[in-house]
Amino acid sequence: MSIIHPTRRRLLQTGAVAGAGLAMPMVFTGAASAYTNEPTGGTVTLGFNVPQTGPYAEEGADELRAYLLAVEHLNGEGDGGAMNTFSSKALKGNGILGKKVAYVTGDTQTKSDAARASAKSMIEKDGAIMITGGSSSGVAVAVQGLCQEAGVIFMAGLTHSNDTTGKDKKANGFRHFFNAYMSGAALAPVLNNAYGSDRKAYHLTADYTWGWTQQASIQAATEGIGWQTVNNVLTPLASTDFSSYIAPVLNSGADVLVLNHYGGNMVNSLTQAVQFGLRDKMVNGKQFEIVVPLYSELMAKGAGKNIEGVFGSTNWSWKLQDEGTKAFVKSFGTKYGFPPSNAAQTVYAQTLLYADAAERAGTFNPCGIVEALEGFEFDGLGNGPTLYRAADHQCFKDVLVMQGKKDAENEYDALEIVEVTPRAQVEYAPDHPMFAGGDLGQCNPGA
Amino acid sequence: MKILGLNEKDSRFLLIVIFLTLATPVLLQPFPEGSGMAQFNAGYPDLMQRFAIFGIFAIGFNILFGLTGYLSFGHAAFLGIGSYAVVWMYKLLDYNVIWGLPLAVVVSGIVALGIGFISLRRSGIYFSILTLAFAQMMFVISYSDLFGRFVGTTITNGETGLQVYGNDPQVLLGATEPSSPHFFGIVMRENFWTPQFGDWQFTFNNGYYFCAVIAILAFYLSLRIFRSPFGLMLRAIKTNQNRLNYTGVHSRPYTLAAFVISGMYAGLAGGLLAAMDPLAGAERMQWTESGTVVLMTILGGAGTLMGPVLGAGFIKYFENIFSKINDNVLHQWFAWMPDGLEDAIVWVLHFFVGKGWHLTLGVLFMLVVIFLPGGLVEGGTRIWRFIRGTDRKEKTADATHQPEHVAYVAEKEEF
Amino acid sequence: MGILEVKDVSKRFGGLKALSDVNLSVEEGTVHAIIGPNGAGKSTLLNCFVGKLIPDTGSVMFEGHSLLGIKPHQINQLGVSRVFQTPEIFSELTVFENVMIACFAKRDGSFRLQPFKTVENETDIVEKAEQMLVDVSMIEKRDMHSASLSRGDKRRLEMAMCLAQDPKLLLLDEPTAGMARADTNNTIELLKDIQKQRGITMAIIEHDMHVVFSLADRITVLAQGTPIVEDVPEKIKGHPKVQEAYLGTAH
Amino acid sequence: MDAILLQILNGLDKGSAYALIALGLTLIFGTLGVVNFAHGAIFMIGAFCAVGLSQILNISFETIDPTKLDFLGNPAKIKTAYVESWFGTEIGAAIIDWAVPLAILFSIPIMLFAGWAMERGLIKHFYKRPHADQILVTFGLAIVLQEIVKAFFGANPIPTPAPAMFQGSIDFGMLVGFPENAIIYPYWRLIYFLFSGVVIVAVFSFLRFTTFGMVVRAGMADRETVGILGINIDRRFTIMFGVAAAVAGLAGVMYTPINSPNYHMGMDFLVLSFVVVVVGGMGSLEGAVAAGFLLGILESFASMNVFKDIIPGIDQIIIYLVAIIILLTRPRGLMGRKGVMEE
Repeated sequence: MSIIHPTRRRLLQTGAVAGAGLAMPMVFTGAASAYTNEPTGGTVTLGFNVPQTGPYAEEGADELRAYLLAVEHLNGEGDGGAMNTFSSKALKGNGILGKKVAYVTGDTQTKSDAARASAKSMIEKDGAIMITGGSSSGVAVAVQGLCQEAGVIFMAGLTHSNDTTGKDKKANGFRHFFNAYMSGAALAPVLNNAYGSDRKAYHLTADYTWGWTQQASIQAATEGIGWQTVNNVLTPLASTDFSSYIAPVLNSGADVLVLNHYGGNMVNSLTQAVQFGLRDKMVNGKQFEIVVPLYSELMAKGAGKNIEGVFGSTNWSWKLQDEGTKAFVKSFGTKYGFPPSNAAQTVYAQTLLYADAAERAGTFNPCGIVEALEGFEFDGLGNGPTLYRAADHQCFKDVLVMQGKKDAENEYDALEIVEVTPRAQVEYAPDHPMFAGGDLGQCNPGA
Repeated sequence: MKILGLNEKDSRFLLIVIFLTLATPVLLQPFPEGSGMAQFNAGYPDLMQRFAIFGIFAIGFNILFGLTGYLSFGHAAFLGIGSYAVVWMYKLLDYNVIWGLPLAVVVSGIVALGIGFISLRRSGIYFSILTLAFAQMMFVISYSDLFGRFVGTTITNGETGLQVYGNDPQVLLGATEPSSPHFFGIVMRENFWTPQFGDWQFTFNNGYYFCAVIAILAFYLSLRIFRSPFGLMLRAIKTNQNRLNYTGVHSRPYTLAAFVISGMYAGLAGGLLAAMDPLAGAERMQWTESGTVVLMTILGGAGTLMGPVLGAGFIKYFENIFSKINDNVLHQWFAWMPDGLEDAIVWVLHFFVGKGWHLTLGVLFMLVVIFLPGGLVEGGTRIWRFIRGTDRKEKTADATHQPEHVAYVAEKEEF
Repeated sequence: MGILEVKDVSKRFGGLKALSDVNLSVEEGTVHAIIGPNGAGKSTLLNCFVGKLIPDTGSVMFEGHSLLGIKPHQINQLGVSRVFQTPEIFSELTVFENVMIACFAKRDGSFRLQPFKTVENETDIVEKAEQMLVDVSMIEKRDMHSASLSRGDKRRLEMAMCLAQDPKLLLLDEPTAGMARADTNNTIELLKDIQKQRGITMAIIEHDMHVVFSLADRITVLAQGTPIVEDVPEKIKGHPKVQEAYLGTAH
Repeated sequence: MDAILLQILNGLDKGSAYALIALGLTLIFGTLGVVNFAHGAIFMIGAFCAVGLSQILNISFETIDPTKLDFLGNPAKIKTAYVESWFGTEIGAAIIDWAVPLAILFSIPIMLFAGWAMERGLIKHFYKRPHADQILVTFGLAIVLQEIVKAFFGANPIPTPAPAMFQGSIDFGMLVGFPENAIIYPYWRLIYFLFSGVVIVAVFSFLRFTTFGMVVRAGMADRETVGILGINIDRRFTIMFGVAAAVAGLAGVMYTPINSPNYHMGMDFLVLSFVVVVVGGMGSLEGAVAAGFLLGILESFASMNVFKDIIPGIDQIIIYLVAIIILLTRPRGLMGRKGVMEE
């Protein structure tokens, strides 16, 4: 069970949360104000839109914990966390632009429709000036589109599809999380070192947009190091039993299985692949291997021992040793008793980045924020020096290649860092074919 | 007073419904901003639009399930089809909803005709499973854009949802035309009036009133159907199909007509969803969504006129308002209690509110099915009878699960 | 030439011969009863009349139309109404609605889509339905839920529905089965009245002798799937073959 | 050839899961005439019996190990399971390792009780109500059960591995003369398949060869007659409900190593198992088993790229397609009886 259960005192400190003291929602018309939901009172409301029900509810809960922490830090409570290590010093711990930070939460249910409804209610009812969250690409793209239309900023949470800052990019949307292309670029050299350049890969791919983009990215990256792609089989999203997809793998001549799955799909397909004994086999004279390009701590937990030795990538890990990471992990761990996931870190960073941009811009006007964030270089939030690229609003920073740890000491210790792939190695041109077709458009302040 | 070919009772009923629908932005906003209760306000455009849209969906579903007793578990498919039709019109022509909405109704009607023609050859649970199978099939086809892959261009845009891109043709798009859904220049997402009286703030939204007018029409239509010979035949199908057949009536065309009509209602509702928010997601076709409309209808009272609308409002309110009550809010509510007691109460309640709203809904739904087969409408009637002291033995002992008669009372007195 | 002509009808179920060479003719305007001991094939024969069973050989013709294998609503539209063993009514509707449905079916045929008309404005239907209820003396129960009627009243209602359709032939399947004596007599009176006033042709399947002899103009006795005697009631009463058939199965 | 054999094997295995769930479902339908939408939830509860047992076995006490530091730099707490401290590390670890097989014993009484409680507490009152009401109330129950499980176990899948000795796979192809790695089959799936076979045979022989079973079968055929004979059929039906729940629960327990259980696994299986039951014919036990295997095999075949190249996504829709075709050509399913569920 993981329920946020703060004591009353802490709650009273957190103060103007949720219900109380909301800014007046000025929905879409804004005859009086310059932009949607311009805060008029002493508070500014942020909307945390995470999955609270459905299969990704645990990830949503972890994101929510990080959001609460970020709000505390912004309002000058707690130890300040990564605000102390953040390279920009605009934030002073007195809220944002002197206004106390309040928040509302919503449930995306990991469905685009529900996520949009929830975001709309935050904007229309609660007067949220910024929406953030999400733990799947479909949801992120859908909510990002909504925020663009409504004229508020969207700070994406966990979204890994290339489309979020590619085909579906929007001027009001920003992504801190890495993407499928970066996973491929970071993984390929490591795979080359570990498994050699003469490998034959067999892809199992979840049959929806994210799966397709990740598969394409990984295929391109691995073919870049000389691997062949034997086959790519699309698996139904509702599958729970992957046996009929896994069974033919060995006989196909492939010696690496790439699982382009996430969440429950990944837990099941990996568990079953291990059960089939794939990793005990020798094919083409080589040890058979499995790769899971996108890892998440929670899913690693769900897969248990099966991930031992399996390579994958993450946006961030609490095991990093830079100052920003240490500060964040310390305040998160002190508050909740366990280390944060990389989804938690990304939303924490996004919240601070938004607040900092508002401080620097001197306004909550989305166009001001966009201007402040575009091309922004910063450090001290983990992952080393980072750039928010102006051309597509994608963050560029180091990417971590992880490996399932043998003899993990506890459930939070399932993954270990194999390599921190430097930022230069995962960068790409904004018009890279995998990201082509989109149009950032103009920032929309809504008024 | 009689209007629009209705008798006196129905005319009054319709006028009340019209009044309630038009006054929704005020009625749903009873608490002042900034007060602790403001959280329970529901008078913001998105939720009001949803009330109206899902009201239409449930009214249509009720024509099939409430009248004929055929339990379809696949109506969400039509919802999705309606949405896709509207968004495609945005992509091809322009943002005026006038092109998409009729198309949504027509296309979903045609698909309903096909599915209904096949599924209605069976009855009982076989029918339910057939509709479920069709809808699930259409859901996976949309979610993975299988149809699009087959023809080589995107049709549903997969799990991201169909949306308008800058490079879409939009051949009718004028230079000054709004860049979001509108009805001849009336932009759906804009508000035409946002008055403020003291701390009370009201939002009068174009989109809501557009939906509201259509919902009233839809309701009027369903009222007419209920009172028509066609409606009578449908109810006869529910109570004794064998007798009806030996009375010389061919029941299949009637059920098919009901199926198509309710499919068209669902398509209209789906179209309106896309008219309010120009994105069509595949999730709205999932079988659990079909389950939701069943829940709405039963919760409110299947076979009654007002029940499904109430049920739809109830569930959407739960989904959007109840789910936002998090532990912090609970602690604020019970802060006046001693610490231990407060924590205990919050601990119990948090299973039921916020992210636990599904649990509350499930419990509530079970209670309704077990104790109130006529849904909230029957509950309202019972309370009304109790207050008036009318003899309760008269109807409540009757477990036939058919409250058409009691409905009248409820319809009149519910609000 | 009768209104209902049954010619050489035979039906086997596996090895069991349920009907063999049944020939029967129901004359217009008469009440024709088919009696026989249990297992004589009465129900099988009836099922052949209403399209539920298709005989192996033979034909069932109603006014020159074959009734074999056609749908219930088609049979009804030809002018054959049916009364069931247990009264089949629309128990969740009111008495009046029950009768109106029958009136609509008579007027509009097996299917007519009219979602924009209002039932209560269809004056011809309303008047006719009221008249029917007067005819079976149930007008005061007009707005009752028909589920709450007594067994006898349910039968009356069912009759009213059948009569509303002005049938050319009324098929009655043990119309008094399971009824108390008073209800039985009531039903007999009702049927007699109808017969007297309207002269409707009736085919009754029955094993209650009291009912049969009170109503029938002609009686066919069925035994082991074959008609053994057909005659007027007075002749049937003492007929040795009939006695043999009934007593024979009793022992 | 080997590809075909491989998919048949896979299909049999998938099918055995479908068959087990569908068997319980149709047992309840056949005996009690109740359409139970909560059956998927029972399957899920079975799986969580295994999770629960493994968590009980893992109940630990904490000792502080000053030589190690946790992620915050404080001295690390080391957890030791009580089982390990009582029985010694080796035996204790072995017991924990065998949690899933042990859960079979653990779950049977729980599932029987759960089935009994459900029948007496809720379903009993719905025998006379329309099927639609039964569907609805059990649908509500399913939502409630899964939300309760979610509240206590969380939404994340929980790994529940099979004992170490059953991990890995057997090279089935080599046994019958194919080259190496052509047909591999995990041990646990083999066990699952055999286990399902045993359960299916047990249920059938129970119904066929015991007096109890004969009465129940007679009751399935004609409830009133058996009632007239003075046999308390209701009580027997209650027991059958418990048995059906136990069958579904066992299917759930044994399934945990294949799929890490999560709270919505019941709903995932529900639609599918209903399709299986309807395809097999409502109320037909043989039909449910046959349809389970048939659909499992068809689904496995559809996952081959040979077919997917012709019709994209055929593996996603095959089950529904087959269900539609069968229901239209054989109105009562493969082996359904006349008059069932056709009110």
